[in-house]
Amino acid sequence: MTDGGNDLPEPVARAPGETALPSLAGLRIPEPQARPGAAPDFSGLVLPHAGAARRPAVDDHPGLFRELAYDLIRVLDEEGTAVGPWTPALDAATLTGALTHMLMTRAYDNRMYRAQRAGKTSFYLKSTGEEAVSVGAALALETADMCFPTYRQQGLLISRGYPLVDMMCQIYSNARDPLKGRQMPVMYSSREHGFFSISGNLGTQFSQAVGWAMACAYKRENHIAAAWIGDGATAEGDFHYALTMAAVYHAPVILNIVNNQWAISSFQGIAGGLETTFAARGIGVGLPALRVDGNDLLAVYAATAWAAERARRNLGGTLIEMVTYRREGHSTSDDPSRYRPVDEPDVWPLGDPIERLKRHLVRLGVWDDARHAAAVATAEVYVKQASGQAESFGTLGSDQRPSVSSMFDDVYAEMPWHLRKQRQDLGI
Amino acid sequence: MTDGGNDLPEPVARAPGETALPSLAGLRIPEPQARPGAAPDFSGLVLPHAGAARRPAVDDHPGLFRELAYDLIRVLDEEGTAVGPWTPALDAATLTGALTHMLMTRAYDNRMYRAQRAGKTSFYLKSTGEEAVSVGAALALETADMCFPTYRQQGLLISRGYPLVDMMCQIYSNARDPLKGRQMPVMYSSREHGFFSISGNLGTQFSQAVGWAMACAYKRENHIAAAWIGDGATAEGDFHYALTMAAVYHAPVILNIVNNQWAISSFQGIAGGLETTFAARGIGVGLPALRVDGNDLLAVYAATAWAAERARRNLGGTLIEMVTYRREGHSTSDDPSRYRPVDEPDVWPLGDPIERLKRHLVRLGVWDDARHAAAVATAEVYVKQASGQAESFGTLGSDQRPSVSSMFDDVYAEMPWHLRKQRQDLGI
Amino acid sequence: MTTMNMVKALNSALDVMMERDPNVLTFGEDVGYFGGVFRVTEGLQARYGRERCFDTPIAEGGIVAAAIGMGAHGLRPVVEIQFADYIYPAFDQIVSEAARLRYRSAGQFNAPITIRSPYGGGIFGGQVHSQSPEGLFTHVAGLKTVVPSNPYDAKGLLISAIEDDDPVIFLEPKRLYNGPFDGHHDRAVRAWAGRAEAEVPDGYYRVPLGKAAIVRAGEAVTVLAYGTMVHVAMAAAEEAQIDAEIIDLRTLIPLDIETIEASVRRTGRCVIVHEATRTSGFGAELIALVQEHCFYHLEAPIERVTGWDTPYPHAFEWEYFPGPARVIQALRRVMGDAT
Amino acid sequence: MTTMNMVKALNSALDVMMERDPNVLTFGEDVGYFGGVFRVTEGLQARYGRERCFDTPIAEGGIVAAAIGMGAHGLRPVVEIQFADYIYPAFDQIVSEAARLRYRSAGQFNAPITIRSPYGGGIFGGQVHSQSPEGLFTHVAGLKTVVPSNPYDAKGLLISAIEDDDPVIFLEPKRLYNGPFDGHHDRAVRAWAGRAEAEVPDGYYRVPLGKAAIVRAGEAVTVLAYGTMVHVAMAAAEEAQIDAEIIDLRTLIPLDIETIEASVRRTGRCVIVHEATRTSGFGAELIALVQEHCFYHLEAPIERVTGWDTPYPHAFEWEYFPGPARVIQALRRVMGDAT
Ligand SMILES: Cc1ncc(C[n+]2csc(CCOP(=O)(O)OP(=O)(O)O)c2C)c(N)n1
Ligand SMILES: Cc1ncc(C[n+]2csc(CCOP(=O)(O)OP(=O)(O)O)c2C)c(N)n1
Ligand SMILES: [Mg+2]
Ligand SMILES: [Mg+2]
Repeated sequence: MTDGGNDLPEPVARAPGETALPSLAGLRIPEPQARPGAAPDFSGLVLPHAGAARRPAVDDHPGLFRELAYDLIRVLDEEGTAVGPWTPALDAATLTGALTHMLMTRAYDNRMYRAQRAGKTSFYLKSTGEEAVSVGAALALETADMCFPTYRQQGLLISRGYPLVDMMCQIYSNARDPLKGRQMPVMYSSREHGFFSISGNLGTQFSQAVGWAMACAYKRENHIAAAWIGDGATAEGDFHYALTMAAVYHAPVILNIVNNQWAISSFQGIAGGLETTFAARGIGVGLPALRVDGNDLLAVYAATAWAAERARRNLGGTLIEMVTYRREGHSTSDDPSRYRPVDEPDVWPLGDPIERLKRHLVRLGVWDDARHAAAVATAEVYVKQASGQAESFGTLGSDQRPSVSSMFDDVYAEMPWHLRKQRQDLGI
Repeated sequence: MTDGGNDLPEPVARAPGETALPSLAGLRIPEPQARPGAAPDFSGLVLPHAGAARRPAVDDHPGLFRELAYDLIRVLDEEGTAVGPWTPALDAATLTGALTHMLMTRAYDNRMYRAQRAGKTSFYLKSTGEEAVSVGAALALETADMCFPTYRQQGLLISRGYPLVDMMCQIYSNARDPLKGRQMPVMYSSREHGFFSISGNLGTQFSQAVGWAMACAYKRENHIAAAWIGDGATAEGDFHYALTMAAVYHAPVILNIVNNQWAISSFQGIAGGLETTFAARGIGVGLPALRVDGNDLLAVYAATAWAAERARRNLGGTLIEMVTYRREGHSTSDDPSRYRPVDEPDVWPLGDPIERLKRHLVRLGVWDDARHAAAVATAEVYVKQASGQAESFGTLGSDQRPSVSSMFDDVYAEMPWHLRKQRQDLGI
Repeated sequence: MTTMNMVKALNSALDVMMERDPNVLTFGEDVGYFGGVFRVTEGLQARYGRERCFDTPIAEGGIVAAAIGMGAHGLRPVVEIQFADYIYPAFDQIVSEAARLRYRSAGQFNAPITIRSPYGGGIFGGQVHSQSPEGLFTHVAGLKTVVPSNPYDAKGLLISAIEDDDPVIFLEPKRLYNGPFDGHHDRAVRAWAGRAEAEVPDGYYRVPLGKAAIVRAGEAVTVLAYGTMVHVAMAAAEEAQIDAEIIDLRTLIPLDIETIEASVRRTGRCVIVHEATRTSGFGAELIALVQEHCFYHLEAPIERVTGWDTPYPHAFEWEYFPGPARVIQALRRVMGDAT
Repeated sequence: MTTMNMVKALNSALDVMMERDPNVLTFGEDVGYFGGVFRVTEGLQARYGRERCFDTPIAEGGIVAAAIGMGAHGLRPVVEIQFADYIYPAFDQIVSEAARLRYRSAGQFNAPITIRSPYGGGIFGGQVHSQSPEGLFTHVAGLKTVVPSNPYDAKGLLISAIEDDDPVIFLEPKRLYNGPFDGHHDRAVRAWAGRAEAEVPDGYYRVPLGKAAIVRAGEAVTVLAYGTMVHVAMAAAEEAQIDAEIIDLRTLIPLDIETIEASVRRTGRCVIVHEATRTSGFGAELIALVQEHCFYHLEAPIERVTGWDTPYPHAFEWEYFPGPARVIQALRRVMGDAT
């Protein structure tokens, strides 16, 4: 320290300790309502009535409907009737198609889960209870709209007609794996089906979706992009980049937060869900923000269609929080009974998306228990057949797998000398 | 692609091109109202009257006063009278002290700017027009509250009595530089004065401040942390981490966004300022959010004191947007006439913070033009004397600098062999 | 003394340090109530309370930033990055901030933080659960990088890391958590129990940073390895009956150059084994140092056995993993025995 | 042919490519109206419109992420990171995403993006305006890393980078923007004008990626350098009157190993010069490769002349910068002339 310092003006701030200040009381660490052994409790979740949320015009300024970030857009009421301004005009065939896709997704999840347990692959991850989030979105989008999913939107691929056998071959890293055995199970990619390569790094693709959407606008296309992120992953920087850039450039993108209440063992309060809704993040950057009953396929469809129309009409992006619930463990590596009451899934107040759409169809008079049972059985048979076929091309650890030398391909467009040499060193 | 694919359920999404979709119209690239040659225009900035914004209780739930993120907390009216519920109880001596510190900051900036121009150092960066942001905050904080500033809060150091000569020695990287010649000019650090080492990487310290504040709470201290970030840098991931973690852990931290309208050549619209206010970012995560006239020292003081009380009472963090204007170039490396009208600073509607506080003091009857002129002259003389002293310890490029061998110190607590060897190799 | 696997040993290190020093705390994704996806923090929240062991948002950059702020204010945070593959969002905070804080503030502030993270392959984790990023951190002045290879070292090194006043990147070979692994993936899984390195004192002890261990003495060739590869190198030497001296580096930065130099000067031959991608991996630095320090003693080119310069491919785990067969080939080449 | 400094040459490369290919666009902080803090994008917004050359939020990670998304959808974005020191917030997007996209999608998607960034010291930029992070990127499979040393190469290499279908890290030695610099900071500043490498064709041409240039032929010792250090090495060889062969690598990955190998086999001696911190810098990989490829031809240890393992200290710019004097010492040592 030099002398001759700043002695002329008095320091304005009070010196430490001069005044009696209160002591801080410690850190607040959020805790869920119930841990294993306790009764599950969702009393904190306020559930507005179906049909109550208003539906703004797509060209309304987002500042005019900020309350929708705190509301909950619901179409199906307790009885399965579609009510309110968000009720979409979907015919019965479309709806039973959607139901079939949800059933197929669930059957697929169940079968692949068992395949992992039987040692046929290394890992699996289900979307049980969240099927409406992906199937409802697929219904509202064009196949040429590029989806940037997380690992829990297998319903998109199934809805878009991607062959189940191909999906399974990826799971098994077998000889017909479209990704040549390079990716962990469930990290699908199908450009043809508008399904962007899943990374496994949380969040990174949310911001890439904005770039893709910007390219759509740049090229004057008529297609848009959609992205999904978990409640937990919203804390990543990429989430913030996505929102900021979508807002600044009016990118034609639909940014979906899938709030399934859990991020592995952390409840949504650890990501900030006790302070406000995740949809409110959109208000933070001035994006339109909708909070949607994610177990209500009609609501998911309606909100997505609204956002898609907005994007296509050059009005920019939309943030949607899909409120849902992860009924099963995070993945086959997880045991949820260690951190939440085992019966928590049963008391989740938004119910099961399949049951809810079924009730609606029954109410419309186009569906009944028998048809439902038949559809479930058909899906199971179908999945079983596909799985037999996929297994005939190999399972993980079997001899049927992509050629070993292919592991050096596609690192670069053209293989440089050092990779050629390494391939040689491996003796192939 | 394998055969036997997903042919059973119809794909629900429409195939590309089947329907006639509108074409996108291109990217929206935000532009400021006026570029060089055009007349500056701030008509987009809505200016509520001084005294109009309400003052919630510090323990009100942040959801109860979201409108303050869109409002503007102002205390000084056009005539220099303090009005409304945010008017702080500060005595005349304190206020003239604050004015003196603002004058000192400005005189310091001017002199160091000229020193850089004269080749005495490599770089300088002024805070002209933004002095109330730092001096007002210093007035409301305790010295033991740790500040995590950007490079534009030199007013904090000056307010807290850090010797000007030490500041200048840092600017000159000379023999008495407290940072041993390691940092670029203006990247001060003084633990003793509650001023955290400035990094130069934008944003990184905003989130560190939350960690410091968490440590305060963990240790049951009675001190808190405060941080500053520019409008431009709010787009970084660290900004998002800071807000998220402050919200989740109720960290006792004051998070200030200094919206000085520019980030080098980019106007605040490039950071998202056209879509909503920067204060609204706080709403996004459920933090209390205040938008404040940053050229009104009383408003800056009042908002900071409110947030500090909230933090000390274990109610958590606050986000404050300080609306101000960067009157000069970004730094000595910048020429603002290349990207904004040269007269834009003159029409900035919130005026000059020094003039505004002066008017208030004159109105209170404790100040007049003569005293003001004397104070300006005193500050200039004082800065000049300090600068003479600092220069006597060397300027950049002179022989008087820290010992060369010290450049290998402090990489680690203890120097490992490879650094000892490198020091030898350098021949010292 | 208790028999511990590596998970338990690491847990014990945290327990000992949290007990001794109220400034030690630990946090990260799933670290609190659940005890971490690999169970390293199990029981700590119950024992020390939520404020000292807690979950964080999924924001690796935010986790490290918070740790830096806390560390500068006198705490000793130990943070967990769930997989080393997910450390990159925190790269800026580590490289630009933690590593430089002491230097740029001329010692006013420092970041005495420990960043723990499971790294490496062998569990069919594919490209984002298998990476070995240590090389990147060794390029950054101001960081220390530590990689244990057994329970005893893991505990002693973690205690040293926590007590160290500099930021330490502490990489845990996840394939060794529950048992030693020498690359013979087709053999039965082994446990730590029954091995000397799994006899771990219950209380406080340190294994110093910056000191390597000669885990096998030999005269014919020096093998430099760390983490999982120590076990692979041991298996290779045994199986090929080569009189190799195997050095477990334990700390990469600061490196124990003396032990390395003394060995290579004696053997005249050197093989380096790591799992990370080859180009610009830490093996390159080791080659550079060995040839700088022992050039005139070298009788053959130094060899590297490493992961390939590709992402870690799920179906080709064992073609990617540098197992004993590849190490033996390299040893033979360096000894002039084979092509 | 026009005389251009490096800034103009880079600007011309962008201009040529934006003119030829509507899918080429450029963005970054201050890149649009202002034309970039180093003026590399000057005039492009006026010429090609705001959508093709624009400012971005200060979010390096977001900039690269957007580029990846655009690149996957058929555009060829060229993004500017204002200083290489600020590339770390984008590290995850570069390392985990851009570098792996083609591989993990089995070629369905790729990221044909170019990330330009000024790097290196010599302008009194202190610790955050002087770094040379190239070594980090060379460790990441899937990335190409390019560093030009003169205007002609800068333009030709940037055009190749933009046309390349892989992600390219394109590091521009900022101290060379306006003139060559050989480390003699006390001499008068020189301009590019009058030098052959500053004669730059106005139109389209390529300098291929992966090909080094022998900028000085010699028999006594091989010097490997890139960027600013090419000029430093040239000055050192001239001043010390050493018959050095100086190779300007131009592309670090993929490396032109043939040119290096042929030269070192002939000279038997090798000195590597880079400005980045020493430990685990790209020099380590070069040493590893040279000793792997030329061991039996080497007559002396390979030497590295590098930045020190400290942050770049403002007041000690010239003690940190590896100038000609240090290169000469190394050359002499390698030649056996001195201690
Ligand atoms: C960058 C990164 N950090 C951590 C992980 C490890 N991880 C995988 S899934 C997961 C939880 C994600 O929760 P959420 O975002 O809510 O999605 P959900 O699994 O509930 O669908 C974590 C922490 C990761 N994959 N990537
Ligand atoms: C991570 C990072 N990116 C880019 C820069 C270069 N840079 C320095 S200042 C600046 C503008 C900052 O603007 P703002 O945040 O509004 O602060 P202000 O200068 O207006 O006070 C930029 C882009 C940086 N220092 N760090
Ligand atoms: Mg979740
Ligand atoms: Mg600004």
